[in-house]
Amino acid sequence: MTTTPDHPLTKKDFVTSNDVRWCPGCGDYAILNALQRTFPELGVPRENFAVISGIGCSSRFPYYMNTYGFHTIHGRGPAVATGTKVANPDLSVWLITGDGDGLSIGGNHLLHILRRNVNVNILLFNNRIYGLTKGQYSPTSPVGTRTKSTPMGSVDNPINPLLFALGAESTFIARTYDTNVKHMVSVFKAAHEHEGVSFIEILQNCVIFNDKTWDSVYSRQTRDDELLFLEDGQPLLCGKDRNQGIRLNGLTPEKVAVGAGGADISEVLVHDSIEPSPLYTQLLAQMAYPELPTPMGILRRINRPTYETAVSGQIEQARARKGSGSLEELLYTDDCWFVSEEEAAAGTDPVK
Amino acid sequence: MTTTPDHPLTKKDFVTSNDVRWCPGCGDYAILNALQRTFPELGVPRENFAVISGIGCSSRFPYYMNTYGFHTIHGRGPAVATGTKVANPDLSVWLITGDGDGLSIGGNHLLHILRRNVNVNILLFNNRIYGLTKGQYSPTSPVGTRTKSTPMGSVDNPINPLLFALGAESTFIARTYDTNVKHMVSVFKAAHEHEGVSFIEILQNCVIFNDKTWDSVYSRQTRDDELLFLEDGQPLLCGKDRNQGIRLNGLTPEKVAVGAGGADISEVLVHDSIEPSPLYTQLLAQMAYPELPTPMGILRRINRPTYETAVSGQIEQARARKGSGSLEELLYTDDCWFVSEEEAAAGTDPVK
Amino acid sequence: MEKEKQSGFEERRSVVVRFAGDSGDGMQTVGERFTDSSVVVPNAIATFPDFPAEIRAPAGTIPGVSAFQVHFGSREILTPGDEPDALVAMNPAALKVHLEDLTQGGLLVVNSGAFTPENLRMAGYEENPLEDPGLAGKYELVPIDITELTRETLKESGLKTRDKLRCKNFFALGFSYWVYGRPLDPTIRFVREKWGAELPEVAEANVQVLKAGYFFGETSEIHRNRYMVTKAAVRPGRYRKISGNEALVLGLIAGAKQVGKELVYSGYPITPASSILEMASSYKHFGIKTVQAEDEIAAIGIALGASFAGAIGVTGTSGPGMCLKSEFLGLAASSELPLVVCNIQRGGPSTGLPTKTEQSDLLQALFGRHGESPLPIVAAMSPSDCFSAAYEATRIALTYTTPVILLSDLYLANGAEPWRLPERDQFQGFEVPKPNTDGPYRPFERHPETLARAQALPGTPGFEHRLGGLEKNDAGEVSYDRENHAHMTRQRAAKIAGIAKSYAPLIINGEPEGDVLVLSWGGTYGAVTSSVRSLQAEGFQVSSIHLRHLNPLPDDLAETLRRFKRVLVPELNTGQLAMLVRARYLVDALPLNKMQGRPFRVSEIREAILNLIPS
Amino acid sequence: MEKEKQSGFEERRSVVVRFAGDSGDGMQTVGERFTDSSVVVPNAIATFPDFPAEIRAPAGTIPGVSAFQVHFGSREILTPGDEPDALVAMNPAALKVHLEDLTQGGLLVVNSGAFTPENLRMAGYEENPLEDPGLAGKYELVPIDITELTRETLKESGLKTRDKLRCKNFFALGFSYWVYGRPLDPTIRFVREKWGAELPEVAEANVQVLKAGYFFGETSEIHRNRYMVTKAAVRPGRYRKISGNEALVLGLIAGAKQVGKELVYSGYPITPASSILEMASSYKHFGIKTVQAEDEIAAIGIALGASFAGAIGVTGTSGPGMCLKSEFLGLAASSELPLVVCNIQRGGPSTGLPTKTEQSDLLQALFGRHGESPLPIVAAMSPSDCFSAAYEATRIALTYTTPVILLSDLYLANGAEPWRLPERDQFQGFEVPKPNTDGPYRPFERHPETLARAQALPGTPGFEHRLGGLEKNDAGEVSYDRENHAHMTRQRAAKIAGIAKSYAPLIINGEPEGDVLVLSWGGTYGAVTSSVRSLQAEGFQVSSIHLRHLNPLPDDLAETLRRFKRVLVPELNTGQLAMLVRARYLVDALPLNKMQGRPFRVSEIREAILNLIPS
Ligand SMILES: Cc1ncc(C[n+]2csc(CCOP(=O)(O)OP(=O)(O)O)c2C)c(N)n1
Ligand SMILES: Cc1ncc(C[n+]2csc(CCOP(=O)(O)OP(=O)(O)O)c2C)c(N)n1
Ligand code: SF4
Ligand code: SF4
Ligand SMILES: [Mg+2]
Ligand SMILES: [Mg+2]
Repeated sequence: MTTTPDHPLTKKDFVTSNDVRWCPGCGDYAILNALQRTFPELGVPRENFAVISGIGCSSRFPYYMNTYGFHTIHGRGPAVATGTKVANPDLSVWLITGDGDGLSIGGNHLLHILRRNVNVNILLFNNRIYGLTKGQYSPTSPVGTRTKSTPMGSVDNPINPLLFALGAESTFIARTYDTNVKHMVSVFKAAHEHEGVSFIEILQNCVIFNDKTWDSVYSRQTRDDELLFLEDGQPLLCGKDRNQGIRLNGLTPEKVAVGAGGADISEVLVHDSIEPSPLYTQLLAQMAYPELPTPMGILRRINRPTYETAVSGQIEQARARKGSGSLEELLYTDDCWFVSEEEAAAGTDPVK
Repeated sequence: MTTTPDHPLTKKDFVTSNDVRWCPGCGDYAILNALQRTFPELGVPRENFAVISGIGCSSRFPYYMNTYGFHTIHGRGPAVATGTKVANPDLSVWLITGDGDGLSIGGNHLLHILRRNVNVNILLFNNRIYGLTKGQYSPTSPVGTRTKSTPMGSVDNPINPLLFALGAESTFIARTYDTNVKHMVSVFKAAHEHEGVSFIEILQNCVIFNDKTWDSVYSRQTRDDELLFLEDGQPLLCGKDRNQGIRLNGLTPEKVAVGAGGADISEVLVHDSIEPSPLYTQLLAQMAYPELPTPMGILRRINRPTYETAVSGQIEQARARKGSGSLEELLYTDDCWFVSEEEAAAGTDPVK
Repeated sequence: MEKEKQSGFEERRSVVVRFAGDSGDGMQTVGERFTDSSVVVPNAIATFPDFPAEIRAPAGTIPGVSAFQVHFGSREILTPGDEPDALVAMNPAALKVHLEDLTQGGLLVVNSGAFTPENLRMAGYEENPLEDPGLAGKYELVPIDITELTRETLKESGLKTRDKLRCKNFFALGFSYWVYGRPLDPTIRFVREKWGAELPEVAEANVQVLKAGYFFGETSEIHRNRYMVTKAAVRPGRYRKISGNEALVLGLIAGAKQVGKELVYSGYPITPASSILEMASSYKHFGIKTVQAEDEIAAIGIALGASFAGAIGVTGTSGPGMCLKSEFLGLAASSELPLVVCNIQRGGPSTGLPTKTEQSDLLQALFGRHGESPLPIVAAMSPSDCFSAAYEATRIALTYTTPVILLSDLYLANGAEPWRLPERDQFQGFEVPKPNTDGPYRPFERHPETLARAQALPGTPGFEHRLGGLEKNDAGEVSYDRENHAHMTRQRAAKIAGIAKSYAPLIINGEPEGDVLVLSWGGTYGAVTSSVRSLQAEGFQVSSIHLRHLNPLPDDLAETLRRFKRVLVPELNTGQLAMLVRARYLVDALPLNKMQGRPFRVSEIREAILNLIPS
Repeated sequence: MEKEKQSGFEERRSVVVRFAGDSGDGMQTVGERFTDSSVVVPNAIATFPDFPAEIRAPAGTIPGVSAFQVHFGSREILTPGDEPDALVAMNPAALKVHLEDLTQGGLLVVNSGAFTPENLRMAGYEENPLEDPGLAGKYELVPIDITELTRETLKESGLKTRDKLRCKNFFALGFSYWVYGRPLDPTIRFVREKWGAELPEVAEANVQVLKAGYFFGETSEIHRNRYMVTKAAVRPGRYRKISGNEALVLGLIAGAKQVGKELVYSGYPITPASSILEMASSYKHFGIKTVQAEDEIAAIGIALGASFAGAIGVTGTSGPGMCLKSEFLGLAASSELPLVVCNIQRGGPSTGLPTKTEQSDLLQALFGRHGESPLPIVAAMSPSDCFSAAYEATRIALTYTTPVILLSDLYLANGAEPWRLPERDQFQGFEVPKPNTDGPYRPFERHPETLARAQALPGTPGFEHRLGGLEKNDAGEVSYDRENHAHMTRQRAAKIAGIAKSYAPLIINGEPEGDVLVLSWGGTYGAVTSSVRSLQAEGFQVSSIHLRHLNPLPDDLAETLRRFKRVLVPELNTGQLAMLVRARYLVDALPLNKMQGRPFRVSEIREAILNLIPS
């Protein structure tokens, strides 16, 4: 064993000796940095974290977090995370996945961990490409994406991760992006505080196979107009001078100029992430470039009992009723019968 | 080969010799009846149907439809249906699945066939139970459902199939139920007409393991108040005297009395299934017993290119550019070189 | 079989009775009751239910037939029996399906009241078989209008006719009790306890009809022969009737409790493994956590996650599900975590014969993964033995920090027999390896004898580490080094091979050498042992060995094989163990195979052995 | 190796050159160019790229090293070679990783300009190895400051320094051309065609640097030895350089076109199979439809659906994906549909060594499914042979209406060699069985010789029918009948076993009898054949047989095995084929195994053979 830090935890305590193996310039470095900064601030002892992943560049993550980790198999992280949390609800479980790992091969497990509301924090690194296998299109790649496997462009409609999470009625849905460590840290903390499953889409850049894929929304030039930061109680405003707002036209959101000559601020929708109407989450989740700005932050948090507490709860109830069963009670039940030495002697009279 | 009907097709032409093996009273009989009535009316020759399923009571379906059929493996029907349609787009492909087959083990394939918009008609028989394996709870069973595998009640939040389909941005979403053959037939026809994937949830009764599971909404006593029939251009009304309506309060739907003393009919939402706002579909899909009536019919139909046409289209484009390649062109490319008999002789001078 | 009149009873060593009727006729209940009243005699006993295919087919049809077979005797009973000595057929369909199995001259009780034109048609009978004189000639035919007599018996009762007729099965039961001299009280007690409270009149009706059936035998002239099976020389001890899957669950729990581990069972329903998940769910107060996963992949993933967190994860399924678990088994083998994976085999390939038994997944258990990933394999040999097999699988998983495959089959899972319970102190003790506390934790450092790695559990300060499926070195770091891959491959293989050192010596049924050795595994134990014992009694040089462990094979097997002239390997597959034995020992092991979705008959194995004996 | 001065050249039968540098240094390009200019000589040639693990690691680090090996000669070349005769190392990390393989006294060209303190540190060198006199003593060391000389050469050009330095690799290439007397023109032509249009100055810069490298050799005194490999006695014909996966795709297409079937390829990316999906996608105008599925289960399901609809469905993957396909393989076997499933093997178990080669999935191919579901297995033996293997797999799938497993591996998939193209009329013809048109269609009625069932395609009037995974009878109806299950099990097995009748006779490399027979399969062909030929040349009684078909095994194998005193089975696993041979033929076949993620060296096999030869 290695000695455990007696000082308050710092980022350094979560850095492993393994040298990090992502391509220079990969967005994953910033996400790693953000999570290593988050962990020390959660008041959780280092040994009580479990970082679990599938397979992909993103899924190499656990090797670089100095705590307990499990780099499992492609797409199956949610199952392993569920088992880990069910067996030991005291652990703070973090699941790292990618757009291919989580939404292609792993879509079903993601669906079920979300609907079961297992208290796991899920980070989906969305670079809209298969990085580890050298650049095939992924289920989040826009129609027409040309890759090695789609030389004439992809033809299938991409999955919107947030709409998918809403379809699974996830209790916590958020989005952040790799070039803003501060924002990532705040979202990660909120996810940790949420009692239930937390789904976070992280816009991530793959410099090698899909460079600048998100620049249309978060580059220096575009971010002021294209990013919409969600803050409870604040109107949905964007633009350098926050003079663009989101207003409802019937059941369709529209972007309008606000203030002088434009719409009145009162017409602009005000954000509320606590138990909002699913229609409102749908509205935010579907907002997309180029028509509308891209929401960043926490779309919704819903309060619902978690799966692992319910499972443990039933065990407590059962024990309250029947007492915690011993091996003897298990085996030597009432419908047992004994055969004594005498009876054991064969060939006695027939039963009449 | 057997002779093909020369007369116009009738229901009888789609009945197989196999005697049907469902429990007496199973809702599946009525669905079979409805589909056997639908097929002859679609103007498709009998041999051009392919009925594909996974595993489950519902998935026994293909054996009873006298056309081409494939009873595949549990949860994987969507993959086989996709391959069938891609290979032969002229076939009318129908996929039969259950709440376990489609939403438990098969959730990922269902997600992907929906988002790819493969032109397949999907019938999901929702009896909220695993019938074939004798009654364990399913992903659509309400919380607290007591079954053999959940003696103290299930603890996980069920999947709402329509919300799931919306999360996958399915281009056609509808709901019908086993006790109304006429309604089923009309929905099946609309699905056939839709150029793209069609997702239909069918409320189905399992007399043996989950009897009366839907009576709360469609029994003689409840259906007038609990079923909301969707018709384009018509207001969302229910109740024996159609005096109950659905109105929006902010972004939340509410049920109100309409007319004399109640709300004015103008406040009631009017149904439109053609290219509606996703918020509207979300509104309908989330309506559920006991708070709100259960919508029946077509929630939405969206126009989007189908997967199989796009795939075939690229082949046509490629051929238009390069001509349809022959085996010779494939093998004997320009970077081939020849070694003549003379050159073949070894040991000549080194290259200088 | 010696017959000898004695107080109106003909004595029999053992009797096989099969109750057959429509799924709605309650044949399973009748079988269960008959079993319980035989158990108290006590007789040695074994039973097997024969359900219709998954879905309940229309009443009266062939696919709707359900049966239950009871084999009881005064000597050791190892199987539910081959041909029944008596058949109780409640309707034409039941007769149609099961008559072919009845022994020549066997007792044939039929409910003549059910032989209506409609029922005959559904069973596919041109005319009424009861009117065929041949039948009475071939069997001891006893036609009784049970329907009518039941109605008659209950004419006073206030029950609806439909409910009255529901009691038919108890008339048949009562009559059988008379024929075989069984006590009525256990059944009467059971009925009153079960329905007495909620439905008293139903309870009483059943009791009345039960007695009516018994007295009908006594009073009516219809049938004179009664058969008696004397008490069996069963070993003294504490007994309990148990089915295979039930025993398996208890074995897992016992194994976990032995080392104070929490048990997390995660499964996805599939015939015939579903009842494991169901029974495990009913043991919540023993601290068992169960998860019904979204599929078999998730099920094993959840179990593996639980093991990673410190519990003992277990998952169970049947063939199709095993395919889906194979990738995760590779990860479990590579990350070396404890795990028990139960495969309750059924007829394959693909969906195959979901309600029939087979042993055709052995090679899948050995080789059904990519790469070199050997795993221990344990197999159960009888319903009650599923307990010991499950306990052994758990012992190996936890002692060697490895996934283990536990093989059972539909025949064992659904079969039942009295189980002589082990006493608390009879369980083989074992220990979970502890990580070494001096120096930094090296996750793949190995125990000197067992070569097991010691698992450090999340939540333990100072042992933080990462696991995964990429090749790693002893320190647990990812390594693509050539030599290291060779080293780790050897270590993993050596660890598994070494498990054989912990086995008890092989038990040879018979002499340690001779003409023929019958080598078997799994559910064929009963049939093989019975046939071998019978041949030994007849003086043949035949012995048998039944393998508990299929991988690694026991170290003392090689030696034993050489001591016999011929080796016969009976399997319900096309020769899977036979192939392993041939490859490993270069012994010309002869396969005896059966692919009919049903167990071997003792006679089939006897015959095959005799063919090998030099005469 | 005979050496003999001649016009400044030392003559060599064959030479192995390895180019190693940082992923960014363009070593793959250099290798490809060197290959092409050797191919036109012509020389016999074989190449193998050695990529870094999946993700591109930081420049200058050990995991960042990328290499390309070329083996060319005047005699038959069957492998990319064991130890290189020459190593070109562009930076310290490359030297660190590859020096150990260089033959004693081999030529060692290093870019001394890259040996900066920073680079040395990243490569883990305490001090500069070039300063170690030992190095020059052990090898023919040629340090050149390629960085500086390149900059120098391009000082006039308008390129940015960064882009100038990008040309470094062409300096190394030019120098190598001088050493081995290769022509410059093919490379110059290539460069101008590739970049001439868009980036003329880049193109010219590369040409300049290439020449500079060549002339540097000529003018500088630094190095005098040049090596010459005379033209090879290659067979006359039409040639094309091809990699394994490329050849595999062409073979599939050729097979489909042979019978006018549409090809639907459905895959999910995975190393080293991804390029099959990618290349198939580039052949759209040949009518190939490709689908990138959501996972491997869907991929095989889509392929199977396509076969059901009348196309020939094909899917490809590597080990982890094979696990996921196993349940569907069972359905394909049970419903008897044509299908080709390619497994490009890599190091296991689990995620294992994704970028290293191995042959450890053979037993999975045979037994990796539940139930009795035998399937034909075909294996490729060289990069260009992947064409014939894929064609053969397609032939079997369509002739016998069965799924077929095609085994290749990372080493074959990425390796390349000149391929002597078959002429159009040399393809083995075959036919797809047609359903019988008189009487009702019976889906599982079988062709009298092949036992293949004839598929009726959706869209064909009068042949409507249902398929599925439940056991069925010849008429295609679901059947739980005992005898029928035995019958269908036998039929399925007999059909597969009968495929052996369609094989060409085994080719024995050497005499039909002798001291040692080396039995091999898959990617070991080159190493095995080379070692056996060399021993034969030395007069040893050694022969070898390389298996194209792993299931069913060829009928004429049994006989041949008996004609040799010893049988050696070299495999990159722990003895999988060896086990099959032992079980089937009771022959004491000895395994020779290597688990290092890399192919056998000829020397390793020679040694093992010699150990078996009685002296
Ligand atoms: C069963 C299986 N199938 C396929 C693969 C190959 N594979 C590894 S990662 C990956 C996709 C990675 O994409 P993503 O999840 O987006 O992660 P990224 O590399 O982009 O971070 C694939 C297809 C695998 N390792 N296992
Ligand atoms: C791989 C696999 N896992 C499990 C099963 C067992 N199984 C058959 S059907 C079924 C679920 C059926 O539920 P559903 O899809 O709702 O169909 P229903 O019977 O209710 O119509 C299960 C778990 C199987 N056949 N294959
Ligand atoms: S391939 Fe892309 S995602 Fe993967 S490490 Fe490199 S930059 Fe990052
Ligand atoms: S079990 Fe339920 S779903 Fe299945 S056939 Fe019977 S009634 Fe229908
Ligand atoms: Mg990605
Ligand atoms: Mg269901």
